[in-house]
Amino acid sequence: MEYLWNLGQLIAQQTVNGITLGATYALIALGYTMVYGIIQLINFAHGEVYMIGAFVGLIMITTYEVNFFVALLVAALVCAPLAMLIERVAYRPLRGSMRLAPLISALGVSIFLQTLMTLIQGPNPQGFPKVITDTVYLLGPIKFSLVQVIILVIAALLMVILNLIVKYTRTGKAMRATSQDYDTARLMGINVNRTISFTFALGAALAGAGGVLVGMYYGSVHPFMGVTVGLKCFCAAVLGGIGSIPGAMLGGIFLGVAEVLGVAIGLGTYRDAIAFALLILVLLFRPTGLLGRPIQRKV
Amino acid sequence: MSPLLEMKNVTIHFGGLTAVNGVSMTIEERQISALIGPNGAGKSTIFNIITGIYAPNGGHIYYRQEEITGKKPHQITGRGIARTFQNIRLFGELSVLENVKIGGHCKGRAGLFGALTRLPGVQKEERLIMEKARAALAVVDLTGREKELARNLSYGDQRRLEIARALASGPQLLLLDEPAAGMNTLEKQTLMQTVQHIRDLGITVMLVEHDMSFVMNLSDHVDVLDYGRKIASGTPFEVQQNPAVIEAYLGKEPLDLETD
Amino acid sequence: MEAIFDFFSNPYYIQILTITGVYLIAALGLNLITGITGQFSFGHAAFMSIGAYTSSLLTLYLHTPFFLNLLLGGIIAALFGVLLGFPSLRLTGDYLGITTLGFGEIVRVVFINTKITGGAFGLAGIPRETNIILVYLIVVLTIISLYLIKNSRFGRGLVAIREDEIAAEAMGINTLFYKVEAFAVGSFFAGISGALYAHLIQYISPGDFGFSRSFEILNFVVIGGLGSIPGTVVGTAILALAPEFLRFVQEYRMLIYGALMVLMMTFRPRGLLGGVDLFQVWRNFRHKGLREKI
Amino acid sequence: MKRKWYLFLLVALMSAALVVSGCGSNEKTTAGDTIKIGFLGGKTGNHAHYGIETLKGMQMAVEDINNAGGLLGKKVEIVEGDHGSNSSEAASVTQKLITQKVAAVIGDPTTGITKLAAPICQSNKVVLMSAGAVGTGVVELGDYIFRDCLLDAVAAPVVTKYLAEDLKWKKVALVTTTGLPYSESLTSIFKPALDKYGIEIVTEQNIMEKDNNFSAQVTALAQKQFDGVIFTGYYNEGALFMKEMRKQGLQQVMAGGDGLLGKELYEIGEEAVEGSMVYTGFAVDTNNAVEKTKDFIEKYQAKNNNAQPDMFSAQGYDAVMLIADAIKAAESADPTVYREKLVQTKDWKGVTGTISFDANREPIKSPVYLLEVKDKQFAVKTVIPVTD
Repeated sequence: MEYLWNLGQLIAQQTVNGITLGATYALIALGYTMVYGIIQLINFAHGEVYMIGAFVGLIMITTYEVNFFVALLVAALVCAPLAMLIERVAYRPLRGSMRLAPLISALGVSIFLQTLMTLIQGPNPQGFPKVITDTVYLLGPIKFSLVQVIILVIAALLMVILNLIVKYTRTGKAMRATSQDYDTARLMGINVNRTISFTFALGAALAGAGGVLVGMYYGSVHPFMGVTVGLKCFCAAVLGGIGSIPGAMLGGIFLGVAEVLGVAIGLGTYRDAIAFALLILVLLFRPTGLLGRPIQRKV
Repeated sequence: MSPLLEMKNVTIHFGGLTAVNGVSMTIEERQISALIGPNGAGKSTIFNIITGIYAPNGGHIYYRQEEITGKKPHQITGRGIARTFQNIRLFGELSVLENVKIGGHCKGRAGLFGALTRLPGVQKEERLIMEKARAALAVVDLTGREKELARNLSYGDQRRLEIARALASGPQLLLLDEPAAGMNTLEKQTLMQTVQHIRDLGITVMLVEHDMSFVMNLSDHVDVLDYGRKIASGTPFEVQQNPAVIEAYLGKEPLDLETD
Repeated sequence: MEAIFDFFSNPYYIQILTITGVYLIAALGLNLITGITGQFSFGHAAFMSIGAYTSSLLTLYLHTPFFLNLLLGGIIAALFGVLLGFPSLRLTGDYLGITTLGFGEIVRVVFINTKITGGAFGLAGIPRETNIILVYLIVVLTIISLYLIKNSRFGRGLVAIREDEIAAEAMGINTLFYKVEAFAVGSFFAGISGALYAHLIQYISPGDFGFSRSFEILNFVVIGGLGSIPGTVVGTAILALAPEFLRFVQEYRMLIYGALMVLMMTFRPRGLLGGVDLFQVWRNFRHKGLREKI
Repeated sequence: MKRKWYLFLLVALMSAALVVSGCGSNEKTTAGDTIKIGFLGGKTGNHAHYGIETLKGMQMAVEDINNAGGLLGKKVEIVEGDHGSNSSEAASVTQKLITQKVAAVIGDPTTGITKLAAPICQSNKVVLMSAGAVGTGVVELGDYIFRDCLLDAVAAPVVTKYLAEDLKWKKVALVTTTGLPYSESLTSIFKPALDKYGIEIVTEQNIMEKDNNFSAQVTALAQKQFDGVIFTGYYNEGALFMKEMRKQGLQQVMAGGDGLLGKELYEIGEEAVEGSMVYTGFAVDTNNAVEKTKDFIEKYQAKNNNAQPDMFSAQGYDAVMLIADAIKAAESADPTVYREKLVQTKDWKGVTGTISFDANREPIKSPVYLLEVKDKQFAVKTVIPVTD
């Protein structure tokens, strides 16, 4: 009996940890899904934007000694124009050419940013100063640290703001229209270029904030941190149904929980494979992800 | 004599919409049959069901008395049913000749092994495909333009190339989805002669077409669809007299009864 | 003349030319899958790793002859291509891409967790069997095979699938089967390339075949020009040698490499030789030359 | 048309680059002028830290040799080969160093790249001295392959004995970074040692490199009773792992190998790693250091803004000196000749302690330094001599 109680407690605790991890995945996955929804591009440089967000947060806190929340805001504000610049230089000239061209260009940007950051900050992981105290709250037998609470609250808040922007602002409506039908949106007088720029900025702001949250939670940042996380978060977006905003949130949290539970049952050594195995399984049975619209074969 | 193609009670749903509802029809050998009806009546869907792109939710399709319901498109083409598409689907980056040679795919058997070894049998087969391709191009009068890229052809030429490509597979039944769309009167005249020529080669033709004068002048037999149901069937003359057909077209798209 | 001799007697140049040839074989295989058949594959390095491990393990434990191992490396990789292809080639475009990427990562993690492959330690002490002549002989054979395939009934089917899958089906092409076959042949070449790599570098570890290597090979093919066989040769030659060319800029090397990728794509979105018919170019050139003579 | 110009420019630039780099490597140096020593390591990429530090140590050694009149009357010169932490490039770079006629290749502290370079050096009969490859199966790759680092097989048992006898540890949790050869091999060395000195492993946990979420593993640890953690991975994960332990209220300290050695351990780990122990073959211990070591530390600090040298720079220094002494003894810079002297090295005194090569050419080094994190610094806890 006690064994079962312990097991239950373990699973519940791990689920909470998984949701925290998943919330950060979701923040990054949103950028992938919005960009894909609008121009069908896998923005492989998105993981690097997240990495730069984390470094901006670090520099703000250590060099300028600002408050954590200010650092979060600054990271988001730096990442947004950076992503717009990337879009302008590396993707816009390739709009309308074959599918793989912008993908290769994205990989180029990715290598460029990693190397740039290595040159500026050195290749080693850097410590992220502790800005939040290690307070632990107990909810029954389950522990929540203050950091976890902050991450969950900020992630939830950001997602609500995103939803409001997409649903109720003019630009948000333009985004949805463009993702439904690019050409019609243009004919309807929507400034497609501006809408796409805005989408990149929005996704990047979330990723930048995500970078700072992750840096704070785990206490370290390094120039190659965006690679695996980026791939996993893209997986999360596909898992949830790419192009779907609730899908990215669901996919991120699903992936976070699955990973942490997978490690808990002793699959730790297969951790990086869990995300992909899940993804392949889901795609084989639901080819457009959990919340994706089914594709009708057009003849 | 038994019909070449027989559909029995075929039904298909897309989500909540029943696009084709209990349609039965027969296609007789060496005839030109037409399938007409207002927009959205389900004509192209029937083509897609016959050629295996959609699997029907109910009903059966027989080709030469053999059931072909739910077979894969390539299997159906292999049995001798070829088609063209309403929105032209040529292999745009390839030349005219290459397009038609791909049409002749069914006429060969060589696979990967054949490609790598080029045994005499394979070379013979390649010559056969080339012959078929040239013959098909001759039928639609595209001889001499083999090297042009398909996407560079004019609209009318692209439609004719699609017919040639379908012919190269050596079909007994040829499905033409709106072959005259976007053509001018002169081109339509030539097309009519081409279709008749194809029929004279012993190939059964089934076509979907909006141009009524084209249909009525060319067809031996007409079936009429409305809202996914078959509402009439018969010779062009019989169909034109059918009150249900007139009603279906009234207020939507006036039936052009002029038969010059 | 002496310069050429010097060049070929310098083991460093031989080494980088050989490794370029090894990558070229894998890239040509990928060109068949992605360039000619139009199917995304972001996990090509995984097939290289399967070939590399197969051949190395056979050599180290069963001591079977090298040529047999090389061939088996290709065949086992092809079998895995079929195994992955049948379920996943029903997916299209980016979905197929991400699935193959996932497959690649799974293969890597499995190799890390397998005892006989040496896990993350990798396999060392693989005898050196690969040499430049063998590699370029296989490169030539691969190019000939690709040309034979491209100009055959089978190859026309593959191109048709790339151009319009539904129309290809309507032409009587069994698209799934053809795609799986293309995948198998592409993976076969990747497997051969991996086996050659293992017997050249003499040490392999799962990390050598991660997704970054897969994308590196994809780079070669796309920047060279999708579907173009000379394009793949040129793309691989330029990009595989670029890090060596760029050695003089020291730590700015990868910075420039990344920027070059973006530049090449923006100036030639179809790749260096994409959509260029070399025979046509040659004919035009000769034609012009003749006219000038007259 | 305009676009094509850019393309030509690009190609032209690249070919120019080829010519430039080609010329550089092709210049014919008469073997009489200098003795060249090759540096193989990453100055860029993931493992750049190791490479840069090793190179600094090597440069100091070369400077010392040249200031003392050179070697066999010739100047010593370092030829740099940066492989960008990329394995397939490492093979070409090694090959390049050999074509430049180096007397020895010194470098890469990572085991993987050492294993990759080994067969190339072996078949060309050039000595490869790795300044840090501690993994298994390195020197077995050929009789020209050497290393000058403290082997875990030597150190871990000595440290385990200390944990059991002096610190009275009875039960430990063992944490391994799977996928990291260093960590897996260290775990396999610790296991029999723990067994030998009667310490029980109550739980084994696996983590991944570059991972930063260890809540699952730590939650599993929290269910057990133990005296300390044996952590066989690198400092980044070690620091984060300890942080997670403190977050979940666990107060034990960890002990591990020199993979944990780096200022990042306490920079990232902060209070969580206070009291954690790390063993190493080199430490800046100015109180007990011999003259030679003190001298090295001072010179390093003078050159590097008072920063302290680490294991890699010290091993890089010793690697060059070991080779130089063998060349001196053999009176020849030909690897096939001086190798004979190198093999016979016994009780050689370097800045990292005493080095002897055993019958299998494996280095036996003494002493082992056990460091402890104290007030965000590594402090020497004890120095354990290796008696064997």
